[in-house]
Amino acid sequence: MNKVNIHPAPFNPWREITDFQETNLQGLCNYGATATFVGTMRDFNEGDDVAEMELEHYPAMTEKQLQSIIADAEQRWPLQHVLLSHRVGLIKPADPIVLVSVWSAHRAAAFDACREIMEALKHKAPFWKKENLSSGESRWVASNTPGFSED
Amino acid sequence: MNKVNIHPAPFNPWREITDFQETNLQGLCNYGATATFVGTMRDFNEGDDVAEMELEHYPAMTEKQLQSIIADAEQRWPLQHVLLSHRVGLIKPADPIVLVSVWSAHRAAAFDACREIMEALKHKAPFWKKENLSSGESRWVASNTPGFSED
Amino acid sequence: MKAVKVLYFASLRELLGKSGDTLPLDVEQTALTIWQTLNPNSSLPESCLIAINQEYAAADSIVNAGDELAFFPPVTGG
Amino acid sequence: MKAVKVLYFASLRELLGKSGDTLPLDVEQTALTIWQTLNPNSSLPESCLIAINQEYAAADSIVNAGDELAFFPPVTGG
Repeated sequence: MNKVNIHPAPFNPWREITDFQETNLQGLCNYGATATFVGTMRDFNEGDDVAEMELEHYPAMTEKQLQSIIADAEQRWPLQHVLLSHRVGLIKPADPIVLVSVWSAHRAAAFDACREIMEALKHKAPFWKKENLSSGESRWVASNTPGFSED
Repeated sequence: MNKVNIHPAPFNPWREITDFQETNLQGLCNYGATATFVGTMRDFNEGDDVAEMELEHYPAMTEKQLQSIIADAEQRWPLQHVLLSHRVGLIKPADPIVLVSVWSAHRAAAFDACREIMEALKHKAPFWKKENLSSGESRWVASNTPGFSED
Repeated sequence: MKAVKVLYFASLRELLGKSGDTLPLDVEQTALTIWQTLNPNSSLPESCLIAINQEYAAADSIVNAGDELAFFPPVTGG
Repeated sequence: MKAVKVLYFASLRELLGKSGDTLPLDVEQTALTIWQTLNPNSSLPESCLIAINQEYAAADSIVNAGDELAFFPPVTGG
Protein backbone atom coordinates (compact mmCIF):
# COMPACT_ATOMS: atom_id res chain seq x y z
CA MET A 1 0.00 0.00 0.00
CA ASN A 2 1.54 3.32 -1.09
CA LYS A 3 0.32 6.84 -0.44
CA VAL A 4 1.36 10.24 -1.79
CA ASN A 5 0.15 13.44 -0.11
CA ILE A 6 0.63 17.04 -1.20
CA HIS A 7 -0.11 19.37 1.70
CA PRO A 8 -0.95 23.04 1.05
CA ALA A 9 -1.06 23.61 4.85
CA PRO A 10 1.26 22.55 7.71
CA PHE A 11 1.29 18.81 8.46
CA ASN A 12 2.58 16.68 11.32
CA PRO A 13 4.71 13.84 9.90
CA TRP A 14 4.55 11.71 13.06
CA ARG A 15 0.76 11.96 13.18
CA GLU A 16 0.68 11.10 9.48
CA ILE A 17 2.75 7.95 10.02
CA THR A 18 0.55 6.99 12.97
CA ASP A 19 -2.62 7.46 10.92
CA PHE A 20 -1.14 5.53 7.99
CA GLN A 21 -0.21 2.61 10.23
CA GLU A 22 -3.59 2.60 11.96
CA THR A 23 -5.40 2.63 8.61
CA ASN A 24 -3.22 0.28 6.58
CA LEU A 25 -1.03 -1.85 8.84
CA GLN A 26 -3.53 -2.79 11.54
CA GLY A 27 -3.08 -6.46 12.38
CA LEU A 28 -0.05 -6.89 10.12
CA CYS A 29 3.02 -8.50 11.70
CA ASN A 30 5.17 -8.92 8.60
CA TYR A 31 7.08 -5.64 8.64
CA GLY A 32 10.19 -5.58 10.77
CA ALA A 33 11.69 -2.27 9.70
CA THR A 34 10.42 1.27 9.21
CA ALA A 35 12.88 3.87 7.92
CA THR A 36 11.72 7.46 7.87
CA PHE A 37 13.08 10.81 6.80
CA VAL A 38 11.61 14.22 7.61
CA GLY A 39 12.96 17.41 6.05
CA THR A 40 12.23 20.55 8.02
CA MET A 41 12.61 24.23 7.12
CA ARG A 42 15.65 25.88 8.69
CA ASP A 43 15.76 29.61 9.40
CA PHE A 44 19.28 29.92 7.99
CA ASN A 45 20.69 29.14 4.53
CA GLU A 46 23.90 30.11 2.76
CA GLY A 47 24.78 32.68 5.41
CA ASP A 48 21.40 34.43 5.55
CA ASP A 49 18.41 34.47 7.89
CA VAL A 50 15.38 33.07 6.10
CA ALA A 51 12.00 34.38 7.31
CA GLU A 52 9.79 32.17 5.16
CA MET A 53 9.77 30.12 2.01
CA GLU A 54 7.38 29.75 -0.92
CA LEU A 55 7.18 26.25 -2.31
CA GLU A 56 5.88 26.11 -5.87
CA HIS A 57 5.16 22.90 -7.77
CA TYR A 58 3.71 21.52 -11.00
CA PRO A 59 0.69 19.68 -9.61
CA ALA A 60 -0.10 17.36 -12.53
CA MET A 61 3.54 16.28 -12.80
CA THR A 62 4.29 16.07 -9.07
CA GLU A 63 1.89 13.24 -8.41
CA LYS A 64 3.09 11.32 -11.50
CA GLN A 65 6.76 11.73 -10.60
CA LEU A 66 6.32 10.73 -6.96
CA GLN A 67 4.40 7.60 -7.96
CA SER A 68 7.10 6.78 -10.49
CA ILE A 69 9.86 7.26 -7.88
CA ILE A 70 8.04 4.81 -5.58
CA ALA A 71 7.61 2.31 -8.44
CA ASP A 72 11.35 2.51 -9.21
CA ALA A 73 12.21 1.79 -5.56
CA GLU A 74 9.79 -1.15 -5.51
CA GLN A 75 11.67 -2.64 -8.45
CA ARG A 76 14.92 -2.52 -6.50
CA TRP A 77 13.89 -3.52 -2.98
CA PRO A 78 11.19 -5.70 -1.37
CA LEU A 79 9.04 -2.92 0.11
CA GLN A 80 5.72 -3.41 1.86
CA HIS A 81 4.47 0.19 2.15
CA VAL A 82 5.64 3.66 1.18
CA LEU A 83 4.24 6.92 2.50
CA LEU A 84 5.44 10.08 0.77
CA SER A 85 4.25 13.56 1.76
CA HIS A 86 5.37 16.98 0.59
CA ARG A 87 4.38 20.45 1.65
CA VAL A 88 3.68 23.28 -0.82
CA GLY A 89 2.74 26.95 -0.37
CA LEU A 90 4.02 29.39 2.23
CA ILE A 91 6.33 27.68 4.72
CA LYS A 92 7.66 28.93 8.07
CA PRO A 93 10.86 27.85 9.86
CA ALA A 94 10.50 24.50 11.70
CA ASP A 95 7.61 23.48 9.42
CA PRO A 96 8.04 19.96 8.01
CA ILE A 97 8.56 20.03 4.22
CA VAL A 98 8.89 16.39 3.26
CA LEU A 99 8.23 12.96 4.75
CA VAL A 100 9.47 9.67 3.32
CA SER A 101 8.50 6.54 5.24
CA VAL A 102 9.23 3.00 4.09
CA TRP A 103 8.12 -0.32 5.61
CA SER A 104 9.94 -3.56 4.81
CA ALA A 105 10.64 -6.96 6.36
CA HIS A 106 14.33 -6.11 6.93
CA ARG A 107 16.26 -2.99 7.76
CA ALA A 108 18.74 -2.98 4.84
CA ALA A 109 15.92 -2.59 2.30
CA ALA A 110 14.10 0.00 4.42
CA PHE A 111 17.22 2.17 4.92
CA ASP A 112 18.36 1.90 1.29
CA ALA A 113 14.95 2.61 -0.20
CA CYS A 114 14.14 5.51 2.13
CA ARG A 115 17.36 7.27 1.21
CA GLU A 116 17.07 6.54 -2.51
CA ILE A 117 13.47 7.78 -2.63
CA MET A 118 14.57 10.99 -0.89
CA GLU A 119 17.44 11.54 -3.36
CA ALA A 120 15.20 10.79 -6.35
CA LEU A 121 12.60 13.24 -5.05
CA LYS A 122 15.28 15.95 -4.69
CA HIS A 123 16.43 15.39 -8.28
CA LYS A 124 13.21 14.63 -10.15
CA ALA A 125 10.08 15.92 -8.41
CA PRO A 126 8.97 19.31 -9.78
CA PHE A 127 9.16 21.48 -6.65
CA TRP A 128 10.88 24.88 -6.38
CA LYS A 129 11.83 26.84 -3.27
CA LYS A 130 11.91 30.60 -3.04
CA GLU A 131 13.40 32.08 0.12
CA ASN A 132 12.13 35.32 1.61
CA LEU A 133 15.06 36.58 3.67
CA SER A 134 14.79 38.59 6.89
CA SER A 135 16.55 41.39 5.00
CA GLY A 136 13.49 41.71 2.75
CA GLU A 137 15.21 40.22 -0.27
CA SER A 138 13.79 37.19 -2.10
CA ARG A 139 15.71 34.53 -4.01
CA TRP A 140 15.09 31.20 -5.68
CA VAL A 141 17.12 28.32 -4.27
CA ALA A 142 19.48 27.42 -7.11
CA SER A 143 20.30 23.81 -6.26
CA ASN A 144 20.09 21.21 -3.53
CA THR A 145 22.79 20.37 -1.01
CA PRO A 146 24.49 17.00 -1.57
CA GLY A 147 22.72 13.94 -0.18
CA PHE A 148 25.87 12.05 0.67
CA SER A 149 28.90 13.01 2.74
CA GLU A 150 31.96 13.77 0.66
CA ASP A 151 34.45 11.28 1.93
CA MET B 1 20.40 16.84 23.67
CA ASN B 2 20.46 13.04 23.72
CA LYS B 3 18.10 10.61 25.36
CA VAL B 4 18.20 6.85 25.96
CA ASN B 5 15.10 4.96 27.07
CA ILE B 6 14.72 1.32 28.09
CA HIS B 7 11.05 0.31 28.02
CA PRO B 8 9.86 -2.73 29.98
CA ALA B 9 6.36 -2.17 28.52
CA PRO B 10 5.10 -1.44 24.97
CA PHE B 11 5.95 2.03 23.65
CA ASN B 12 4.79 4.10 20.69
CA PRO B 13 7.86 5.37 18.78
CA TRP B 14 5.97 8.14 16.93
CA ARG B 15 4.52 9.48 20.17
CA GLU B 16 7.99 9.30 21.70
CA ILE B 17 9.51 11.37 18.87
CA THR B 18 6.64 13.86 19.16
CA ASP B 19 7.17 14.22 22.92
CA PHE B 20 10.94 14.55 22.49
CA GLN B 21 10.51 17.31 19.92
CA GLU B 22 7.94 19.15 22.02
CA THR B 23 10.19 18.98 25.07
CA ASN B 24 13.60 19.62 23.52
CA LEU B 25 13.23 21.19 20.07
CA GLN B 26 10.48 23.73 20.76
CA GLY B 27 11.37 26.99 19.04
CA LEU B 28 14.49 25.56 17.36
CA CYS B 29 14.78 26.14 13.60
CA ASN B 30 18.30 24.83 13.04
CA TYR B 31 17.58 21.21 12.26
CA GLY B 32 16.75 20.44 8.65
CA ALA B 33 16.82 16.65 8.72
CA THR B 34 15.39 13.93 10.94
CA ALA B 35 16.25 10.32 10.10
CA THR B 36 14.45 7.62 12.04
CA PHE B 37 14.46 3.86 12.23
CA VAL B 38 11.92 1.67 14.00
CA GLY B 39 12.40 -2.07 14.37
CA THR B 40 9.21 -4.03 14.94
CA MET B 41 8.62 -7.63 15.97
CA ARG B 42 7.59 -9.89 13.10
CA ASP B 43 5.52 -13.04 13.64
CA PHE B 44 7.75 -15.06 11.34
CA ASN B 45 11.48 -15.86 11.49
CA GLU B 46 13.64 -18.45 9.79
CA GLY B 47 10.64 -20.37 8.52
CA ASP B 48 8.72 -20.52 11.79
CA ASP B 49 5.73 -18.74 13.32
CA VAL B 50 6.82 -16.76 16.35
CA ALA B 51 4.17 -16.24 19.03
CA GLU B 52 6.18 -13.98 21.33
CA MET B 53 9.70 -12.99 22.20
CA GLU B 54 11.58 -12.48 25.47
CA LEU B 55 14.11 -9.69 25.36
CA GLU B 56 16.78 -9.96 28.03
CA HIS B 57 19.47 -7.36 28.67
CA TYR B 58 22.31 -6.41 31.00
CA PRO B 59 20.88 -3.23 32.49
CA ALA B 60 24.06 -1.62 33.86
CA MET B 61 25.91 -2.20 30.61
CA THR B 62 23.05 -1.37 28.24
CA GLU B 63 22.85 2.27 29.26
CA LYS B 64 26.66 2.68 29.11
CA GLN B 65 26.91 1.06 25.67
CA LEU B 66 24.06 3.06 24.17
CA GLN B 67 25.55 6.33 25.44
CA SER B 68 28.93 5.30 24.06
CA ILE B 69 27.40 4.46 20.65
CA ILE B 70 25.82 7.94 20.53
CA ALA B 71 29.13 9.55 21.55
CA ASP B 72 30.93 7.68 18.75
CA ALA B 73 28.39 8.91 16.19
CA GLU B 74 28.74 12.48 17.46
CA GLN B 75 32.47 12.26 16.78
CA ARG B 76 31.82 11.35 13.16
CA TRP B 77 28.87 13.56 12.21
CA PRO B 78 27.50 16.97 13.23
CA LEU B 79 24.40 15.80 15.13
CA GLN B 80 22.03 18.01 17.06
CA HIS B 81 19.93 15.43 18.92
CA VAL B 82 19.73 11.68 19.25
CA LEU B 83 16.82 9.71 20.71
CA LEU B 84 17.41 6.01 21.28
CA SER B 85 14.78 3.69 22.76
CA HIS B 86 14.76 -0.06 23.21
CA ARG B 87 12.14 -2.44 24.47
CA VAL B 88 12.87 -5.27 26.91
CA GLY B 89 10.71 -8.00 28.46
CA LEU B 90 7.91 -9.98 26.84
CA ILE B 91 7.23 -8.77 23.30
CA LYS B 92 4.29 -9.54 20.99
CA PRO B 93 4.26 -9.41 17.17
CA ALA B 94 3.90 -5.85 15.78
CA ASP B 95 5.34 -4.36 19.01
CA PRO B 96 8.11 -1.82 18.36
CA ILE B 97 11.47 -3.09 19.63
CA VAL B 98 13.88 -0.27 18.85
CA LEU B 99 13.75 3.39 17.86
CA VAL B 100 16.72 5.41 16.58
CA SER B 101 16.02 9.04 15.73
CA VAL B 102 18.68 11.56 14.71
CA TRP B 103 18.35 15.32 14.11
CA SER B 104 20.94 17.23 12.08
CA ALA B 105 21.20 20.33 9.89
CA HIS B 106 21.60 18.25 6.72
CA ARG B 107 20.26 14.94 5.51
CA ALA B 108 23.56 13.18 4.70
CA ALA B 109 24.66 13.29 8.36
CA ALA B 110 21.19 12.32 9.63
CA PHE B 111 20.91 9.29 7.31
CA ASP B 112 24.51 8.12 7.89
CA ALA B 113 24.37 8.49 11.67
CA CYS B 114 20.94 6.86 12.07
CA ARG B 115 22.07 3.79 10.17
CA GLU B 116 25.45 3.58 11.90
CA ILE B 117 23.87 3.91 15.35
CA MET B 118 21.46 1.10 14.47
CA GLU B 119 24.29 -1.16 13.27
CA ALA B 120 26.42 -0.39 16.34
CA LEU B 121 23.46 -1.15 18.59
CA LYS B 122 22.94 -4.51 16.85
CA HIS B 123 26.60 -5.42 17.32
CA LYS B 124 27.45 -3.96 20.73
CA ALA B 125 24.42 -3.38 22.94
CA PRO B 126 23.87 -6.28 25.38
CA PHE B 127 20.37 -7.44 24.38
CA TRP B 128 19.34 -11.02 23.66
CA LYS B 129 16.19 -12.32 21.98
CA LYS B 130 14.51 -15.60 22.76
CA GLU B 131 11.70 -16.66 20.48
CA ASN B 132 8.72 -18.61 21.73
CA LEU B 133 7.38 -20.37 18.63
CA SER B 134 3.74 -21.16 17.92
CA SER B 135 4.80 -24.82 18.00
CA GLY B 136 5.56 -24.45 21.71
CA GLU B 137 9.34 -24.62 21.20
CA SER B 138 11.65 -21.86 22.46
CA ARG B 139 15.00 -20.82 20.99
CA TRP B 140 17.56 -18.09 21.40
CA VAL B 141 18.18 -15.99 18.28
CA ALA B 142 21.74 -16.89 17.30
CA SER B 143 22.73 -13.84 15.30
CA ASN B 144 21.41 -10.73 13.60
CA THR B 145 20.47 -10.40 9.93
CA PRO B 146 22.86 -8.29 7.85
CA GLY B 147 22.32 -4.54 7.93
CA PHE B 148 23.40 -3.94 4.36
CA SER B 149 22.21 -5.46 1.10
CA GLU B 150 24.63 -7.91 -0.41
CA ASP B 151 25.24 -6.48 -3.83
CA MET C 1 -7.66 23.92 -34.54
CA LYS C 2 -5.58 21.99 -32.06
CA ALA C 3 -2.96 23.64 -29.89
CA VAL C 4 -0.16 22.93 -27.45
CA LYS C 5 -0.42 24.17 -23.88
CA VAL C 6 2.89 25.58 -22.62
CA LEU C 7 3.74 26.10 -18.92
CA TYR C 8 6.60 27.98 -17.19
CA PHE C 9 7.51 27.54 -13.54
CA ALA C 10 9.42 29.25 -10.73
CA SER C 11 12.30 31.59 -11.72
CA LEU C 12 11.58 30.99 -15.41
CA ARG C 13 7.97 32.09 -14.94
CA GLU C 14 9.19 35.27 -13.25
CA LEU C 15 11.88 35.87 -15.87
CA LEU C 16 9.39 35.60 -18.72
CA GLY C 17 6.63 37.40 -16.84
CA LYS C 18 4.05 34.74 -17.71
CA SER C 19 3.04 31.33 -16.40
CA GLY C 20 1.99 29.88 -19.75
CA ASP C 21 1.16 30.16 -23.42
CA THR C 22 -1.13 28.45 -25.87
CA LEU C 23 0.29 27.82 -29.30
CA PRO C 24 -1.82 26.58 -32.24
CA LEU C 25 0.03 23.64 -33.76
CA ASP C 26 -0.54 22.25 -37.29
CA VAL C 27 2.42 19.90 -37.50
CA GLU C 28 4.59 18.37 -34.80
CA GLN C 29 7.55 20.46 -33.68
CA THR C 30 10.43 20.08 -31.22
CA ALA C 31 10.19 21.57 -27.75
CA LEU C 32 13.05 23.92 -28.65
CA THR C 33 11.30 25.24 -31.77
CA ILE C 34 8.16 25.94 -29.75
CA TRP C 35 10.22 27.81 -27.13
CA GLN C 36 11.88 29.90 -29.87
CA THR C 37 8.53 30.71 -31.49
CA LEU C 38 7.01 31.82 -28.18
CA ASN C 39 10.09 33.53 -26.70
CA PRO C 40 12.03 35.03 -29.62
CA ASN C 41 13.94 37.37 -27.34
CA SER C 42 15.05 34.79 -24.70
CA SER C 43 17.26 31.86 -25.51
CA LEU C 44 16.38 28.60 -23.73
CA PRO C 45 18.49 28.56 -20.51
CA GLU C 46 21.10 25.79 -20.55
CA SER C 47 19.95 24.35 -17.22
CA CYS C 48 16.28 24.42 -18.25
CA LEU C 49 14.32 21.19 -17.74
CA ILE C 50 11.56 20.17 -20.14
CA ALA C 51 8.52 17.94 -19.65
CA ILE C 52 6.01 16.74 -22.22
CA ASN C 53 2.73 15.48 -20.75
CA GLN C 54 4.35 15.56 -17.28
CA GLU C 55 7.24 13.30 -18.29
CA TYR C 56 10.83 14.54 -18.64
CA ALA C 57 11.84 15.19 -22.26
CA ALA C 58 14.70 16.78 -24.21
CA ALA C 59 14.93 19.99 -26.25
CA ASP C 60 14.69 17.98 -29.48
CA SER C 61 11.75 15.86 -28.27
CA ILE C 62 8.70 16.01 -30.53
CA VAL C 63 5.58 17.86 -29.35
CA ASN C 64 2.18 17.19 -30.88
CA ALA C 65 -1.05 19.18 -30.81
CA GLY C 66 -2.88 18.43 -27.56
CA ASP C 67 0.32 17.90 -25.59
CA GLU C 68 1.21 19.81 -22.43
CA LEU C 69 4.74 21.19 -22.64
CA ALA C 70 6.53 22.57 -19.57
CA PHE C 71 9.78 24.49 -19.09
CA PHE C 72 11.32 24.90 -15.63
CA PRO C 73 14.59 25.44 -13.75
CA PRO C 74 16.37 22.64 -11.81
CA VAL C 75 14.07 21.30 -9.11
CA THR C 76 14.77 22.11 -5.45
CA GLY C 77 12.14 20.23 -3.45
CA GLY C 78 12.53 18.00 -0.44
CA MET D 1 37.95 -10.13 51.88
CA LYS D 2 37.19 -8.60 48.49
CA ALA D 3 35.47 -10.50 45.70
CA VAL D 4 34.56 -10.37 42.04
CA LYS D 5 30.92 -10.43 40.99
CA VAL D 6 30.35 -12.65 37.95
CA LEU D 7 27.25 -12.49 35.71
CA TYR D 8 25.96 -14.85 33.00
CA PHE D 9 23.29 -13.89 30.46
CA ALA D 10 20.82 -15.41 28.02
CA SER D 11 21.65 -18.88 26.60
CA LEU D 12 24.81 -19.02 28.71
CA ARG D 13 22.79 -18.42 31.87
CA GLU D 14 20.46 -21.25 30.87
CA LEU D 15 23.34 -23.55 29.92
CA LEU D 16 25.09 -23.05 33.27
CA GLY D 17 21.86 -23.03 35.24
CA LYS D 18 22.85 -19.89 37.16
CA SER D 19 22.77 -16.15 36.56
CA GLY D 20 25.88 -15.32 38.53
CA ASP D 21 28.63 -16.20 40.98
CA THR D 22 30.66 -14.41 43.60
CA LEU D 23 34.35 -15.34 43.77
CA PRO D 24 36.68 -14.19 46.55
CA LEU D 25 39.76 -12.73 44.91
CA ASP D 26 43.16 -12.21 46.59
CA VAL D 27 45.26 -11.40 43.56
CA GLU D 28 44.26 -10.21 40.11
CA GLN D 29 43.40 -12.92 37.60
CA THR D 30 42.38 -13.12 33.95
CA ALA D 31 38.72 -13.43 32.96
CA LEU D 32 39.48 -16.87 31.54
CA THR D 33 41.05 -18.12 34.78
CA ILE D 34 38.02 -16.96 36.73
CA TRP D 35 35.70 -18.77 34.29
CA GLN D 36 37.76 -21.95 34.66
CA THR D 37 37.69 -21.74 38.43
CA LEU D 38 33.94 -21.24 38.53
CA ASN D 39 33.00 -23.60 35.71
CA PRO D 40 35.52 -26.43 35.74
CA ASN D 41 33.24 -28.68 33.69
CA SER D 42 32.38 -26.19 30.90
CA SER D 43 34.98 -24.68 28.60
CA LEU D 44 34.47 -21.03 27.71
CA PRO D 45 32.41 -21.02 24.45
CA GLU D 46 34.41 -19.64 21.52
CA SER D 47 31.77 -17.04 20.62
CA CYS D 48 31.41 -15.88 24.25
CA LEU D 49 31.67 -12.13 24.87
CA ILE D 50 33.22 -10.76 28.03
CA ALA D 51 32.72 -7.45 29.84
CA ILE D 52 34.58 -6.06 32.82
CA ASN D 53 32.77 -3.27 34.65
CA GLN D 54 30.29 -3.07 31.74
CA GLU D 55 33.01 -2.52 29.11
CA TYR D 56 33.99 -5.14 26.52
CA ALA D 57 37.15 -7.06 27.43
CA ALA D 58 39.10 -10.12 26.29
CA ALA D 59 39.64 -13.56 27.84
CA ASP D 60 43.12 -12.55 28.96
CA SER D 61 41.99 -9.18 30.39
CA ILE D 62 42.86 -8.65 34.04
CA VAL D 63 40.09 -8.72 36.65
CA ASN D 64 40.57 -7.16 40.08
CA ALA D 65 38.66 -7.61 43.32
CA GLY D 66 35.60 -5.36 43.25
CA ASP D 67 35.15 -5.66 39.49
CA GLU D 68 31.98 -6.85 37.82
CA LEU D 69 32.73 -9.55 35.25
CA ALA D 70 30.12 -10.68 32.70
CA PHE D 71 30.02 -13.55 30.21
CA PHE D 72 27.39 -13.63 27.46
CA PRO D 73 26.63 -14.93 23.95
CA PRO D 74 26.68 -12.70 20.83
CA VAL D 75 24.16 -9.88 21.25
CA THR D 76 20.94 -9.92 19.19
CA GLY D 77 19.12 -6.68 20.05
CA GLY D 78 17.55 -4.08 17.78
